[in-house]
Amino acid sequence: MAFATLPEFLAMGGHAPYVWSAWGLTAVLLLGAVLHARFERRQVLRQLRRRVRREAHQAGRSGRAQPIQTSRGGSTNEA
Amino acid sequence: MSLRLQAQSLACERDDRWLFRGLDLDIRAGEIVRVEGPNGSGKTTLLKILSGQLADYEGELFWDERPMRKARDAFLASLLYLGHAPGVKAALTPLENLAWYQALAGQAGGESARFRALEEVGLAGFEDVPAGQLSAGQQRRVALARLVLAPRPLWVLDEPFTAIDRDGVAALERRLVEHARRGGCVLVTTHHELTPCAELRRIRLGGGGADAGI
Amino acid sequence: MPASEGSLREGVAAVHEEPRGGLAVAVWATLKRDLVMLLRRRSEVLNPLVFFALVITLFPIGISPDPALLAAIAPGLLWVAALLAALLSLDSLFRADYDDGSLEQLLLTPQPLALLALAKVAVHWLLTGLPLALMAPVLGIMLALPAGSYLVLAISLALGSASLSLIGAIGAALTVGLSRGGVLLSLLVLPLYIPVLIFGAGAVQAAILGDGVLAHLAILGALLALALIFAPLAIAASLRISING
Amino acid sequence: MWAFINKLRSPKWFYAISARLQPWFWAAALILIVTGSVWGLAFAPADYQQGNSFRIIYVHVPAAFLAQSIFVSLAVTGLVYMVWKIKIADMAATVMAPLGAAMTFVALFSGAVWGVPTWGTWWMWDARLTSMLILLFLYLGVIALRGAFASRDSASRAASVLAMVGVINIPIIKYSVDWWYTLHQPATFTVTGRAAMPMEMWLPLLIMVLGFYSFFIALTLMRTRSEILRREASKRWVRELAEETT
Repeated sequence: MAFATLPEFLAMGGHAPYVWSAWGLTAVLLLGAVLHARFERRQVLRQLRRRVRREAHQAGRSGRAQPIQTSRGGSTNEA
Repeated sequence: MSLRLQAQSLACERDDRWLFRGLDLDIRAGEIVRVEGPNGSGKTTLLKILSGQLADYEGELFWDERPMRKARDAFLASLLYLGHAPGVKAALTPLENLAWYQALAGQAGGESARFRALEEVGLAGFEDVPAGQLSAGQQRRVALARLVLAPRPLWVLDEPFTAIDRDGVAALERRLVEHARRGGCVLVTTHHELTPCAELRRIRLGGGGADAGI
Repeated sequence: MPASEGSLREGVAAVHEEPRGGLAVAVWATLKRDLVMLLRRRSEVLNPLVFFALVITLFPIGISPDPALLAAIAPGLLWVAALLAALLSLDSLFRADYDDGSLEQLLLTPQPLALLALAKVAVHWLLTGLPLALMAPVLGIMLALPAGSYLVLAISLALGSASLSLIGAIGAALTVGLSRGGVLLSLLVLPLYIPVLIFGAGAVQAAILGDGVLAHLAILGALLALALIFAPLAIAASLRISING
Repeated sequence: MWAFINKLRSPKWFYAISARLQPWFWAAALILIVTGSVWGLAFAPADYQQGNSFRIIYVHVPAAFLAQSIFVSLAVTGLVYMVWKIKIADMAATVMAPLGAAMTFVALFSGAVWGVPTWGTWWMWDARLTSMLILLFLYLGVIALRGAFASRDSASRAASVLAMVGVINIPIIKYSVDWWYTLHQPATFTVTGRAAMPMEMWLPLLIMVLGFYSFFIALTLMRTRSEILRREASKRWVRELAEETT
């Protein structure tokens, strides 16, 4: 252990602003990346489900049994 | 002299949308093939694939019964492609424009051939006027002069009738038919209705490729 | 119809026996065509030169007319301003050909696209890089550039701007299909220019300090050799991408 | 090798295999980064010259490593995409680029902050920092180019070419900047260039580097999976998957 007490640890021998801002930014960016990835995944799944529902609905309304595979429509690359 | 362009189960996907799928083509000497379809059905893309500009397709292409990959040089040397844009430099005169194309093709033909080609397309007297001063139709004619200039057997023409007047259209149609009769081969897209003749064949691309394959 | 059946056959036969010297003819014709075209629109050739002179004029006004200070920063200033001036004309390198359809035709010749593109880049250098290099010593006088470095300035710019044209052409080829490629082009290309800038300005600085400049010029030459090997391939690949939109 | 490449052609296969790999990399990243952080921040001894400010090294160096590695990965995936037309490679490249830019920014920021106690200034045209800054511009160029195309296929190819051109240039840029720096500032003191570091100092650094790499792999797997779903949204297996996970 390089530090005897917690305040000493936080003070970083007078270099606190530098050490903690560098570490802080890194932590924020890494966490942000993880949260963004999770949010992205949920959103993609949500859009996918909506699209499946919409197309199932359209297929049902037009009265033909349409296989999922060939039904197309809507923009594919909205990302 | 065999002349045969084949495509087997040709498919093109652009950004997750199939322009066409399962397209089989067999184009031989003496044919005029008109590619038809509504806007956005992939006519231009098909012509670009068949003229070797786009490598981004599935399926196989054959030139003279050899796979396109191996026959590419021979194919390009037999091909004359005219795209949407005429490929005519505004700053150069029609003669200079043609001279560049001659050199690109490695042809020996001299100035007289260029004069004759320009005369053929009705540009006699305009040989030394910078192309920028010519009308859109005349610029298109400069491009069409390449049909006369270079004896290439395979013509791939994307909307060649654009901006051409009625006489020019008739002359161009005659030229296509004549080319086919002499053993050449023409692949063309156009909104203009071609006069039916024995050599004419049609390929239809459907919207989104639904009826083109599968 | 003058092209009879015979001539079609002949033509077909002719294309099967590869035309000899076809590549040299095509490259030469492309060189000549681009030179003629640019020389007919002289303002396009002159604009980068005027820009170069203007930027160099701005610095003494913006910083200080003190000759000692100007002399200290002159090598870097001249090099940066020349680099920006060369960048200015890069956007139009392939754009006209793209717009009028000549680029498609260039892609469809049996000749290797990389070499034809190289011919176009050579024209860009001849009408941008080389005049800038020749003009730089004059502007050097205005910046009180110490004597003895003028020749090195011109040589380093001539050598370096050839690399700049080659590297820049990759960016121009990548962005030619984009409607607003100009700013993006600078963003793509400027980071790649840094080594050339370092050794180019370094050569002039070394000449002022009386150090040997050969090492710098040799490195500039090596960079040019590398660019000559790799850039044409990258340009050709990029043009094929751009033409597909 | 060939069989592996062929398997990579199938996004469905990748989606399945990455689901199994992902947790391991997340776990490794978490354990390594936490261990490395605690060790580096609290247990590693202070530097005899720089005191505690040297602890910035534990984020600066891993971020810098990652920044460079990700750019190389962009070029490799670009090459794989161009040569074998493997879409997964391009999807990975799409999601890697922003992380690479972020890591470059972290390396730059931590380097600049480190400069305050070391050099007494927020910015120094130090060779490493300058190279990092150029790398950031290269990343921004790749990201901007990808965004500029209307067609995604063209965007992917253009970004691949640019990444490859960039990767050929990176060593040249690095060496020329190093040379430039020694010319202008006779090297007095570089922050990270250190001959011998005691084991208690470099071991946590190694752990942090490994942790950052695990994090990169885990995040790339996760985001590539989302990208697969987005791009393959019209495929049957994706549809079925969407219905299952409702």
